[in-house]
Amino acid sequence: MDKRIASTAEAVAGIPDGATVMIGGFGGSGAPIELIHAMIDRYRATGSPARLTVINNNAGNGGIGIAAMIKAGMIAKMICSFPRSSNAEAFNTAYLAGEIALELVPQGTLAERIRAAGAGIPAFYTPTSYGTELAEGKPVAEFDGTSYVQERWLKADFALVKGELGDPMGNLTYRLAGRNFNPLMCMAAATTIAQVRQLVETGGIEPESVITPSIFVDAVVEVPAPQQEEQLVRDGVEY
Amino acid sequence: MDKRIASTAEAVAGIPDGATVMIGGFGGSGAPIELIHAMIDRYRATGSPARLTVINNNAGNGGIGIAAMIKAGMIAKMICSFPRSSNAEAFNTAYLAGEIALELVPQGTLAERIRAAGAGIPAFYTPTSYGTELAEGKPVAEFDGTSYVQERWLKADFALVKGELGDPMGNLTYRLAGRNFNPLMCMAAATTIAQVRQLVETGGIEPESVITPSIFVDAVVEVPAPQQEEQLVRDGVEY
Amino acid sequence: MDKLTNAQIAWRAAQDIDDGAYVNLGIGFPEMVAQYAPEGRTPVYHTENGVLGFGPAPAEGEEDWDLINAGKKPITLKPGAAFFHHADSFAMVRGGHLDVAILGAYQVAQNGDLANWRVGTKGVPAVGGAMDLVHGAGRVAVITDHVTKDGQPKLVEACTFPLTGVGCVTRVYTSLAVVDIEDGRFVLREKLAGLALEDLQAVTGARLHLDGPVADLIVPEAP
Amino acid sequence: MDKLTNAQIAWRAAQDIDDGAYVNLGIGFPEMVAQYAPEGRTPVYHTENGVLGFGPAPAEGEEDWDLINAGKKPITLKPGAAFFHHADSFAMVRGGHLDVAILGAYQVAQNGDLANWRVGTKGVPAVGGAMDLVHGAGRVAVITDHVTKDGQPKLVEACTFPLTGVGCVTRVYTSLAVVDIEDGRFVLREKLAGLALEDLQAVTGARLHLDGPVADLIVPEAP
Repeated sequence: MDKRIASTAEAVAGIPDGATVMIGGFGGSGAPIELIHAMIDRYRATGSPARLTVINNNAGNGGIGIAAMIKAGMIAKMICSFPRSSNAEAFNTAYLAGEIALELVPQGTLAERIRAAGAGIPAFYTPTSYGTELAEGKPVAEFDGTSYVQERWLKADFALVKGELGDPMGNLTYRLAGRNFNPLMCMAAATTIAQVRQLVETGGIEPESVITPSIFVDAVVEVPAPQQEEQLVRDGVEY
Repeated sequence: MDKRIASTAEAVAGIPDGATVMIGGFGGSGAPIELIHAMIDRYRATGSPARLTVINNNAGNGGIGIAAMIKAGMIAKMICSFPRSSNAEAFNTAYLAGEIALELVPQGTLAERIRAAGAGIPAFYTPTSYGTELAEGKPVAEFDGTSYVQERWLKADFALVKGELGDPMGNLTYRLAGRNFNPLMCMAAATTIAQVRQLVETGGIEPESVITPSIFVDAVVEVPAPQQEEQLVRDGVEY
Repeated sequence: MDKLTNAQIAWRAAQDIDDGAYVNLGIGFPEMVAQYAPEGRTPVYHTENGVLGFGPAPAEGEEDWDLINAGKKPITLKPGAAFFHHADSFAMVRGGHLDVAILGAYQVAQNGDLANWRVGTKGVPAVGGAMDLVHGAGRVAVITDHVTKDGQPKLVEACTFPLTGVGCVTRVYTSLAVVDIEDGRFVLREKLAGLALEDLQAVTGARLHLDGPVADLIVPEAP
Repeated sequence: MDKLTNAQIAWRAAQDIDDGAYVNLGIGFPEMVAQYAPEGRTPVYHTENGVLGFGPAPAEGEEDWDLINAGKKPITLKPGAAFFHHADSFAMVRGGHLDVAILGAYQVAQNGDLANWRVGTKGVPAVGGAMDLVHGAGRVAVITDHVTKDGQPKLVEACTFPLTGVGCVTRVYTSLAVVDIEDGRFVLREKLAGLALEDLQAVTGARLHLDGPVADLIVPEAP
């Protein structure tokens, strides 16, 4: 079995207009910048993929990554927990102009909804957001005297994630706190595309050290010297 | 912070009569035999802990471990997925004599209920068992045209688990397929007691290699040459 | 009546498993399917207790009892294997990540209902992962003798034994035939060459429908 | 009116954190609490993005942007640290594993309701982990100025800003007092020595109840 793909361009070539795309990372840590930029390149060249729904904790920073997707006009809707940040002008501008929709989800609920999708759990109850405006319209139930909100799984057509090591079967590890949403998104998407800093041979990752088992991954592309979103933002880079 | 305990006897000294105790392992892999036997020793010496509810995938084998607890008369109820096996005479005898209660839970549901307890999720929906006798009396709901059964979290007072490496803070790793229910049970019990083959210094487990973070563990006891349940059963050992 | 051996049934089921497919084989008879993966195809086997990518049993005396499958039998690892905990393992099952699950059966109904965990109400009940495995996999196939030891049909209009899952089975490989389940009906795809349709129907507990030609069910003599 | 500095409020909150406690400090002002852990106590800090056991920011130029906290600030690791994914991270929060969460507030109501994520309906809403962090921890404490910049009470009968969570706060450390929330009431535990009860009540939006003696709120001049 060989899930290796030669280039980021090839890896994202099958994402259609209107797709729902999960993008891993928390801020810049674990963000698959090169896969995102390959999508932008394709959009500039072909007009696709357009009208995307993007799921990420944030909504982009500065002029690169998801922010650059927003500026390019590729995103119709963001599902995230924290679209506001010091350099989130791209989202802010588009949102306040009514050009982009927002589904705001508490961070832990976002993680759990994604995990639920991966685990075949269509709905679950959480204390989070009970009694707040983010629970409006959602079913509520009481268990053992406490009230909880029912939340639904959150699936995607594609997940783009950033790993540290990957093998041809699709086993992945992550670097430091770059893990964050990445392993969950691998589980929740119909097609998961991983960029990894290093492709090792099959068997090159200890079975006890695998964080994302190969069953959750469909394509692996090596990006040996990945860019770091935070550094690009600080350097004022516009993609 | 130092969660080290000097002996298995001391580690299990605080488990009261009537407690609900999760015991890790799947068959013999990852089974904390020495902690179980320490509980039996204490029961023989003091009459406690008695009337336990025990949660494990199985219900003991041969004459050691959980089977020996059953023979000793310590267990009032088993919650498990597969109490029947080639050497499960202890449970079979007690069950057919009406001396022990059984809550039978599908294996994946058992794992998910334990995880839900650890994650603060009081209830969730699963396709598993829908339309079967194991779903009788449980709420049913339809999502996207498919029917699901509502299951509740499963908590415990204590969890006894078997790790490979442990550090004084309580970080754990597991050996091979000995992982199984152990990391989940660490999350779901009020007090988690881990036996580990080797206690290393704090920092001796790579942060990326930790499987159970210390927050889920309350006590760690080193058992340098742990017995293997399967071998004991094959050797016909009676504890 | 001529019929296939268990090895031949397992062989036939193995022919439908693609290279690189993620597969769970139920405890017992279904485990046999792994022996017959066609040349050049390398399925990846999943076991409920948290291993992906395991291989056959080790040589006697080389067992490591922390390295077992859901049947508690010792296994080995193939390159690219991974360990994970039980919740992640059943996420793979329930979450639709497996391509194929192959299970045994007491009865399969024409609507896809499966009964394979319990034949009555006596003794000690034990379910294991049976009720989970019937949900989520891309295909849930059954391998089974066509009839019970005393000649009763195992393919039935409605299960009389306690159910494992509702409407979950998509294909049945029996000792006499290959039958798909579509729109609440048994659709006959293959049958033994020497077996007349009416004789097959006679040992089947529900109507066998035809949808195009019925192929001969051809297997090696001793796979 | 004399009042504590933010550093002094953070110092006071830090005195109630036990050695070995697992603690989440909200982004911003609450992060300051970590600077004042008493000698001999080593709390273990949790951050939502999947790190347990992190230490202070690295020296300038030594940042690794894959090693950040929930505020996206660079951090360092202490011995015994662990990484995990976001679902496990919020299992720690929601599942009751944290001993203490210390958060900021726009308003705290006498029944423990907290408003700290949004002051109105304008602009871009952003919630992050705020609504999760108010559930599960053994104690959910707030640190805050006693009043808003324009002198309005932040301790109120009922929140007027959008809620973060219902009945979740157990203690409030303010620039003037330490107040517990018990049975739907504010119970005054400590106040600045020179501050008259009626003056404190005057800047508090709900009745302050007494339950035993009120201690002096004593903090170092420059902690």
